[in-house]
Amino acid sequence: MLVFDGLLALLILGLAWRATSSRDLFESIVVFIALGLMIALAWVRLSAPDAALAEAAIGSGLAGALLLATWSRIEPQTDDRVRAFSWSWALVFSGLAVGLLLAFAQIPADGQGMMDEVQAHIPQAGVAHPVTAVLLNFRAWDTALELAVLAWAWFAQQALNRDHTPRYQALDGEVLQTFAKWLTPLVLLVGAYLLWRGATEPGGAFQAGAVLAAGLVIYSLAYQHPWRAGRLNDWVWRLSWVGGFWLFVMIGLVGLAMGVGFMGYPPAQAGGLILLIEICATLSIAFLLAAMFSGHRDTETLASKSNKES
Amino acid sequence: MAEAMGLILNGLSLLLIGLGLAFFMAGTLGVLRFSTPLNRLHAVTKADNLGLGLVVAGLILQAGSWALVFKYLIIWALVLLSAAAVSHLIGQRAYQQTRQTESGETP
Amino acid sequence: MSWFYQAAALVLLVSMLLSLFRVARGPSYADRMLAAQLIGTSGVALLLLLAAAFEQSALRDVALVFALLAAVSGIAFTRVAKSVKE
Amino acid sequence: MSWMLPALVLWPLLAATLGVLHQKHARHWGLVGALGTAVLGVAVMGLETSSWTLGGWALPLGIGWRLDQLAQWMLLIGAIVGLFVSVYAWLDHTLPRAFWWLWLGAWGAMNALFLSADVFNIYVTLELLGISAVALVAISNKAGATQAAMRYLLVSLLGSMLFLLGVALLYGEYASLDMVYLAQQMQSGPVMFLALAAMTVGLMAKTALFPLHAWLPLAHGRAHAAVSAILSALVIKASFYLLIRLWLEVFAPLDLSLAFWFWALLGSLAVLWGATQALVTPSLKQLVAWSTVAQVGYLAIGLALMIDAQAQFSWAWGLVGLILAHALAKSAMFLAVGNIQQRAGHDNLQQLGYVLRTERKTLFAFGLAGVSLAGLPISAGFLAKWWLLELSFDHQAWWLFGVLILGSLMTAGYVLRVLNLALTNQAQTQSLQAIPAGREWLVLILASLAIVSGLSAQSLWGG
Repeated sequence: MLVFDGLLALLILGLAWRATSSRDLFESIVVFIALGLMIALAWVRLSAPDAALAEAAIGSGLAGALLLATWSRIEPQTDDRVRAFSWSWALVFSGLAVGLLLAFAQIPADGQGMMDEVQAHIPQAGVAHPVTAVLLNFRAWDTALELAVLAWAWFAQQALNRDHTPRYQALDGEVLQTFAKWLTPLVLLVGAYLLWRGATEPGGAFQAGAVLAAGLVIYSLAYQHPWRAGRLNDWVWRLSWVGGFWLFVMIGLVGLAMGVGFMGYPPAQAGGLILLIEICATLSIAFLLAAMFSGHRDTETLASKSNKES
Repeated sequence: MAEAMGLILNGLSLLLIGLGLAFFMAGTLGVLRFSTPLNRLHAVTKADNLGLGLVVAGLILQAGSWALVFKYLIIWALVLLSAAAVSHLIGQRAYQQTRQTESGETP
Repeated sequence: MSWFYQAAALVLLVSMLLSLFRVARGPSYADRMLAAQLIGTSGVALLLLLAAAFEQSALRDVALVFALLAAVSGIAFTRVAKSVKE
Repeated sequence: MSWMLPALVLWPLLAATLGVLHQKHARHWGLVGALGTAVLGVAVMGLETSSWTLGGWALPLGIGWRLDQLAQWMLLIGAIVGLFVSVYAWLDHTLPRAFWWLWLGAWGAMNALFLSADVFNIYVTLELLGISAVALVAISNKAGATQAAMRYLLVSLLGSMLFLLGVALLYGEYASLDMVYLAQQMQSGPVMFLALAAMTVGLMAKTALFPLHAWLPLAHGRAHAAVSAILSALVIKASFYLLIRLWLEVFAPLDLSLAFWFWALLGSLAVLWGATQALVTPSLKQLVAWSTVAQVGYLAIGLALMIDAQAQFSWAWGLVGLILAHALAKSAMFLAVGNIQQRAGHDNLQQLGYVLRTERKTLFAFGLAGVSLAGLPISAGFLAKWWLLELSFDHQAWWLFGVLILGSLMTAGYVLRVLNLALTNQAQTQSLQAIPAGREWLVLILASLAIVSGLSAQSLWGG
């Protein structure tokens, strides 16, 4: 497999170089999508299937769609200027790369990190998969804050460009709509499956959320409008963005009140609580990611728009 | 007897996967060598459907459980479905483009 | 069989590498996109082979996600691309 | 653990969330969130200092939190400045609603950062802080705001990435993420120097320390006054706080004999370069922004002297004094500039004479803040800078002495540059916009605090 790994590493480097140096924005995007696939393969080779799952879902699937949607909004541009190749920056970065290589070569190769600790505490964690145990229990505060980061990224995006939705192009035939109809149940199924697997195997809220978000994105692409919760109240819609985070920290506060510490669970209920948190986190992640793609419009602006159209 | 069966299965797997790889390679070469976008699209679909299908068939022969067989089939079906839809859609775009080029419009 | 799966995976990686030339060369948006599509499908096959080679069933889930999401960027392309022409 | 600690993080985030849900009243939710967070930040001064692990998992498994005096002071500084900026922003109707949830998000992230003793957790808080801060710059509708924010985003991301790289190296070497534990285990070696270098460069970029400061004047030129105050007084202090933690605690066992020269030289260059730019720039806002670049230089010099002092920890309070003095003076200054700019409709120094003359309270506040920045007696800035002089005297670093004096003179120079304008006899050239009177008083009180805190701040280093 040495040849395989070497080729993969070279491919990743080459693609990364091409993605940043290409003068055609569209080419950069497509190269970036391919890069996401290769990085997912690299995670596989590094025996980190959890990361591979997340990278496959977000890196090549959703990020590609997001970049394309952004590309459709900005002015067509091809950078005609030939980039000056800066020797000084090349020197800085290659210095960093060499330093890193040397540094990682020095780090003990048989280092298990905290794996022994983690394995020793798995029986009290409520879940059997070590990655899920770390993310949802041992270091739950990190994960809760990451949910906040995702929510705030969306709030930031909303603050910057209100009412921006992708510019949809017309297509002939019903192929896309039919496809979306078939795919949606499958996506739901796979999302639920990944969530369920997360307790014992690689998978979990982030991966499931990303898959569900991809389903929502396909839906909004097929039906040409930002995915909204149908006739659901706008308020409920907004609540879904932060619901995962707040449920998480509320349970954490209950832990504080019960004496197991902030962000802790009573050991007997850990499994059930983690499942509850994961379900809500999955929904939050899915709606946030989908909202980042298709934009969001208040009920009022939507209503005024449909009035105008009719 | 069981050993012979195993050998035959292994041989069949090798054959099927090898054929699948051949289709992938052919598809790739087609994408590289064919002259118009629509032709290239044609090449891609062969690789998608047949290449993956044959690889999956080869793997199914080695699968230990029905659940695994089911999973392989699901994956293949998913790729078939999305490849069909996406190639059709990309085809529409490519076709529009070809027409535009023929009628000599400028962007 | 493991050696064979590994060799097959390597062949697929080479074929993915070749498809990248089409991504780089274009000339049309559709060309680049469909080459990416081919890379995605090859990735699915590659992951299934690796899963069999190393008996890691988790990789099949990765392949499943690949298969499910390979369509997203392709569809996004056909839906939001502002102009078909370069 | 007191319920106040989680509340310090969760209260602002809760208010921000309610603002998002209930956008029509985002302003009011914002004020509620800010008042609560400020009260909590002050109240924390009364808590016992201690450390905890979250979720009841013992180290190294769980995430460590700690409240020591340094963290308490940083929380307090955040509370005071945050309170004033929030009330000011509440009175500023030109701010978009999004300001509130972004600002409260940044505040919550900073509080989480000050409480955390876990390097990876700190990275996560840096992400939340960075994303909110960048968006705060970008919400301005001035031309070029997006570009400035984009630049800030890249700097911020690069900084976080380098920090994460250091975290990875630390974890690879010691299989732990807890700062206290890492400090105990730390052993000299090339890997640790690389980790320190990567994290330092990343945090320097976020702190806008010379020569990685270029994004800061750019961002300030476009941002709202309240946003500038937050950015200069608080956000860059959060990353400087991490530099203190890394150099004086985590990596302190390393042989850092050259570190004094590194920090002292960079700091001196920052002081001189920033002040020079402030003396020549044509716009008022840029002047204050360049002054931040210069004042960050003082922080770096303070760090240099502390590293050389082999961390006699009681001396570290001088650093807190520097941070406090600068946070108060600089936020007062930016808010004053906001008043003037909004009144005049521009911030072109040459045409501000008339406005400055009519805005007496604001001008006085600007002057007071300038007194503290330049380090004139009885102000908080005086004490902090006296501490620097004393320490460089101790180290017999005479050239630093010169830099410090020259820097103070230049600071006085650019402050006088503004005050001077008020004395010119410029006639009114355009009509003035009305601004709420409360904002003038607010700025005045904040600037007075920058002076008055000097009277009581001796307690900081046990004087």
